[in-house]
Amino acid sequence: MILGLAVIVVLPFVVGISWVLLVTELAILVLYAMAYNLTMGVTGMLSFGHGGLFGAGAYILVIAMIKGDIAMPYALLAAPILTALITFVIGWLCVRLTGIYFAILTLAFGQLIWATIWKMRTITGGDDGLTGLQIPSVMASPTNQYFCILAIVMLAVLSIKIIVDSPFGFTLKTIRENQTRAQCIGINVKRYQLLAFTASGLFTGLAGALFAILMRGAFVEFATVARAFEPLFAGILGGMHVFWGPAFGAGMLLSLDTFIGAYTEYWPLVAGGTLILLVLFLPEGIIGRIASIRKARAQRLNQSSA
Amino acid sequence: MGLDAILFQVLTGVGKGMNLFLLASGLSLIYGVLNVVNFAHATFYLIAAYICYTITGLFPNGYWLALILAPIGAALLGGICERLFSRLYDKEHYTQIMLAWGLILVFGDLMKLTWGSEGKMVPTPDVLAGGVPLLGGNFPITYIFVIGVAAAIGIALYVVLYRTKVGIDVRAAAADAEMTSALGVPVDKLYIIVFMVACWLAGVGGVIATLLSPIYLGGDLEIILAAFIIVIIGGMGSILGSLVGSLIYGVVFALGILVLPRFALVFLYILMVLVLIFRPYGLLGRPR
Amino acid sequence: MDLDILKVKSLSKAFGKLQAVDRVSFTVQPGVVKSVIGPNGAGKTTLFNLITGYLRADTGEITFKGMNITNLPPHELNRKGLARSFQIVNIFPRFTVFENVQAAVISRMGKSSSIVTSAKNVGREEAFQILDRVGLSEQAGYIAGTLSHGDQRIMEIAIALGGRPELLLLDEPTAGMAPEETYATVALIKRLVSEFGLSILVVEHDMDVVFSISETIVVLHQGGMLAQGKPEEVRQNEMVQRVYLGEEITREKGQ
Amino acid sequence: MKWCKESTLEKRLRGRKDNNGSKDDMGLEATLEVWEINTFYALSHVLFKVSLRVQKGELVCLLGRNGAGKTTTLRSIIGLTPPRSGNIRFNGRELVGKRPYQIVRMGMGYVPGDRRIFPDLTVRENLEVGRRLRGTAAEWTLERVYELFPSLKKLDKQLGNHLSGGEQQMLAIARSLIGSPELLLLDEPSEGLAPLLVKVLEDQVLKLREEGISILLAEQNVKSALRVSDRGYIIDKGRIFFQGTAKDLRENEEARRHLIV
Repeated sequence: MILGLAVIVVLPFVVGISWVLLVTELAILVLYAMAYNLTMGVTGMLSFGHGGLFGAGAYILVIAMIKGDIAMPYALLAAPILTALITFVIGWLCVRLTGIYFAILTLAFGQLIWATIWKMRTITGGDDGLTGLQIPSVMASPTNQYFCILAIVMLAVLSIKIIVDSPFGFTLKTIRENQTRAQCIGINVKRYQLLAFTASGLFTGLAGALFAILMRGAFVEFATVARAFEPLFAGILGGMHVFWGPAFGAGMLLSLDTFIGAYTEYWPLVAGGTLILLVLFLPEGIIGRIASIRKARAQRLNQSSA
Repeated sequence: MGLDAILFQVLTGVGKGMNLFLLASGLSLIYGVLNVVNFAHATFYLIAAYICYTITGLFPNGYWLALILAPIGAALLGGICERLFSRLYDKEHYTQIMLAWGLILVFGDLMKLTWGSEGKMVPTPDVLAGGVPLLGGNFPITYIFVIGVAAAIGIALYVVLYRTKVGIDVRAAAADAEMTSALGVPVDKLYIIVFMVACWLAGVGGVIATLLSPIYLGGDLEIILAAFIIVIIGGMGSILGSLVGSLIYGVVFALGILVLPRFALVFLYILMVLVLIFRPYGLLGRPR
Repeated sequence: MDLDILKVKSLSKAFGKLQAVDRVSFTVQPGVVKSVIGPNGAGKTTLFNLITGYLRADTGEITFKGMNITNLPPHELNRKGLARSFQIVNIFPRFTVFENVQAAVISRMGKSSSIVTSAKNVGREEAFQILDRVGLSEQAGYIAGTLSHGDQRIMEIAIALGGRPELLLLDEPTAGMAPEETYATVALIKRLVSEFGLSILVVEHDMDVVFSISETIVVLHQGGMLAQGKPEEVRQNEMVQRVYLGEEITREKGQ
Repeated sequence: MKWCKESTLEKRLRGRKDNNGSKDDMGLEATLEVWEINTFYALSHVLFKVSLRVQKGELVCLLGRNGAGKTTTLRSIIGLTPPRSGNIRFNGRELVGKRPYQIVRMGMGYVPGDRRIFPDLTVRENLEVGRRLRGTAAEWTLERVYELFPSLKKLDKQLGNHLSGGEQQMLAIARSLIGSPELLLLDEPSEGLAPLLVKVLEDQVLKLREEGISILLAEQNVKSALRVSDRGYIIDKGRIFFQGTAKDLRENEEARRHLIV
C-alpha cells in the first residue's frame, strides 16, 4: 500500500505528460466503474442509465462554472449532489420494476438525459458541447491536476470502500443474493435499492465532473449508451463481486483502448471479442475468478482440517 | 399547416414505423420465446443493408436479388449467434446483454473493415423511383413499397404463428418450454429457427430501409433503441404489440417533427417512460 | 388478556373460482408446536403465505401478540417477531454460513443502514451463538450453497432465529431430507420449544414427524378446516382417514 | 390399525438397507422397466433406488402421499429430471441420456399433475402441439380424441385458461393421447376434481387401457386408483416400500401405513 502511494507520488516526475494525463483519466474511470458497481455488482441492479448520470455530472459542473460563474470547488460539490438528486428521482420511479424492466427504464432515463443535453442547445451547446473551461491556476498544470484529481478519487473510493464494508453494504449484498430472503429477514428491499442507486449516482456525478475538468469541457458523448456500458464492461472484465474487480477492469479497458488502439484502429474488435469470451467462459471476471479459487481452496483446507 | 400536410406526414410516419416493425417483431419474438434480450438485433439489420449495398453495386438491378439474399445472410449469421446465446439461456439477463454488446462491437468493426466508415447510398430501383400525387403532395413510391412489404410479411408471420404446426409449437414453447418438449417437440431446434427467422426479419428491414435513408456505421445502435422503445410500448413478446408500437413510434416521431422539430425523439422517450411506469409489460403485453 | 400468540380468524383467500383457503380459524399458544396437515391442494401453503404477508387475504383477521397483522408486508412482520422458513431452500447461497445468519442478526439489530463501522464484527457473537444452538458452528466458514441439503435447511432455521422471533413458521422443514437429517431436525425443533420457549407453526408432509412434534394439529381439506385437535384425536378421526385415502367427503360448511 | 410413533423414525433408519427395490419375475413382456434409479434435485437426493415395471397393456399405479416422490419418478422416466444412476428401458431401449422429446417420440406420453395447459392456445392448438404422425395403425386422430372426450369438441376454439379444472385435465390427457403413445404416464389426474368427475375420469382411463395403452398412474387418491389398477407400488420418502396386486394393496396393513396419516 505504501509502495502504491509512493508510485503515485513519484510517477508524474518520471514519466511524460501524456502518461500523467492517461493515469488521471484512468483514476476517473476507476471511480466511475466503482460507483456503477454499487448498483450492479453490490446490489444486483442492472442499470443502463449511468451514461446519462455521468454526463449530468459533467454538464452540471461546466454549466455552473461557465454560465453561472461559480468557483470550481463549489461547482465540484454541486455536481455530485445535484446528480444524486436526479438519480434519487429516477430511482424512485425505477425501483418499482425488477430485472430487465428496471434496466430498460434506466436506459430510457439515461437516453432522456442524453437527448435533453443534445437538444437544449442554448444551455448545453448541443452537438458542439461546452468548451473553454477555465481551471484555477493551482490545478492548471497536468501534474497538479493529477494530484488534485487523484486525491479526490482516492477519497471517493475510500468512501465507497467504507460503504461496501459497512452493515449497509452487507445489506445491499443480501438483496443482490436473494431478494425474497432479504425481505423476510426484515429488510425493506425497495428502500435500500433506492439508497444504493442514489449513492451510486452521487459518485458517478463526481466522476463525470472530474472528467469534464480533465477534458476542459463537456460533450454529448459523455452521456451516451456506450458510456453506460463502459463500467458494466469493466465490472465483467475484473469481476463485480470483488471490491477491486471493476477498478482492475477499468484499467484493462483503458489499456486495451490505448495500446491496442495505437497499433490498430480496430480495437473494438479486440474489446468485443474479449467481452464475448469473458461472458461465455469467465463470467466471474478475472479478479473474481482468482478470489473464488482462493476461497474454494481455503474451504477445502478448512474441511480437511476439521 | 393544412390537414393534408399532417395526413401526409402521418403516412410517412406509418412507412417508417412499418419498416421498424420488421425489426421490432423479431426482437419481441426472441424475447417472448427464448427469453433473451437481443441487444444486437439491429446489427443484423445493418449487416443486411451493407450486403444489399454490395450486391446492388455488383449487378445492375441487383436490388431484388439483394432483397432475397441479404436477409438469408443475416439469418445464417443469426443461427451462429444463437449457438452462443444458447449457453446463456438460463443465466441472468445482463450476461446476454453483454454478449450482445460484444457482438455489436465485433460486427461493427468487421463492417468497418469491409465497407469503410463513409456512409453508403443504395440506388433506388427504377420501378420504385418517383412518387404518386397524394393529399396535395408527392408521396414517394418507396414508402408505399416499404409499407406493402412489411404488411405482407406481418400477415405471413401471423399466418405461420397461428395457422401452422410450427407456429403453434413456437407459441407453446413461449408459454412453457418444458411441457412443449414433453409433448415431443424438439425445443432447442425450435429456438434456432425462431432466432434465424427473427434475424431474417431484421435483414428484410435492413434491405428495405436502404430505400429510405443512407447506411452508416453505428446506425444499428440508433435503430435498436428505436426497436426497444417500440417493444416496450407495445409489450415485449407480443407481435401485435410490436405492430401497434411501431405505428405509434413512426407517427409520433413524424408529427413530433412538425410540432417541436428538435424534441421528436424526447417525446418517444417520455412515452416509453410513462408506459414503463404505469404498464411495465406494455400496451398489449402481459405480465410474466 | 390474550394468551394466544397467533390467532387466525375466519381467513379466506380465493384465486379466481378456486377457494384456496376457506374461513380457516385457529390459534397458536405460546411455547407449543402446532402443525397444519392435509392432502395436496388443501391450501396449506396459501395459508402460510397469507400469515407471512406474501399474499393478501380476501377476508378474515390475523392477530399476533394481540396486534392485528393482517396483510402487513413480510419485512414488517419479521420486525414484529414472526419468522419463516421456505418449502424450497431459500438462502443466500454465495455467502458463508456465518454471513447468512449474520445478515438476519444485523437486520434485527436495526443496523442495516449503518455505514460508520465495518460489518465484519456486527452481530458476530449472536450469530455464532445461533449456529452453535443449531449445530452448524463447525461449518460457519463454508459457502452456504455447498452444504448438504439437510444442513441448508437447518441453516434456514438459523437465519430465522437471527430475527429473535417469538413465532416460527416452518414450511415443510424435513422435505427432501435423508432419515438421519430428519431425525436431527425433529430434535432441533423440540429443543427450540423446550429450551428457548419458541412457538412454532409447521406445515409438514411427513406424518411421523408431525405426530412426534405437535401439541395440536389442524387438518385442512380443499381450503377449509376438516378437523383440529391433539394428535390422538386427529388419528382417530374417521373423516381425516377417509380424506387421506381419497374418499369423497363433504365438508360441513361454516363450522 | 397401527400408528407411527416417534420410534418409527428410528425404525426407518434401521430398515433402510432391507429395501432394495423390487424385482418382478413374472417373465411377461415389459413395456417399461425402471431399475434402481437415483434422482436428485440439485443437491437433494429425492429418489432412492426406485424400481418398477409396467407390462404391455397393464394399468399400474404408483401410490404415495404428498412429496413421496411420485412426480419425480414420472419426471425421471420422461427425461425431464434425468436420474443420476440406474436404468430405464422402454420396449427394450435405454432411456437414460435421451432428451424428453426423443422419449416422447419413441411412444411415451406424459400428463403432468398441474396439467400445464398452454393458456394462450385454444383447445385445438393445445392438441396440435402434441400431434405427431407415427404412421401406425394405432394412430390417434383429432376425430378419435374428440370421440373419447366429446366435451372437448365443443370447446374447440376456447382458450386454455378459460377451461375448468376438469376440462383442463381432459385436455391434458387428450394432448398426450394424440401423439399415439404406447405408454401413458398420468400424474395425479384426480387432483382437484369433484367426486363425480373423478368417476368420469376413471371410466376414461379404463377406456384408454381397452385401447391397448399401457398406463402408469401416480395417485394420492388411493380409492380411485385401486378401482382401476391391475397392480401397484407404494412409494414413500423416495423409496418403493411395497408392491402387489390391487387386492394386496387394498388389504395390506403395512401398505396402508405408508398412505394414511
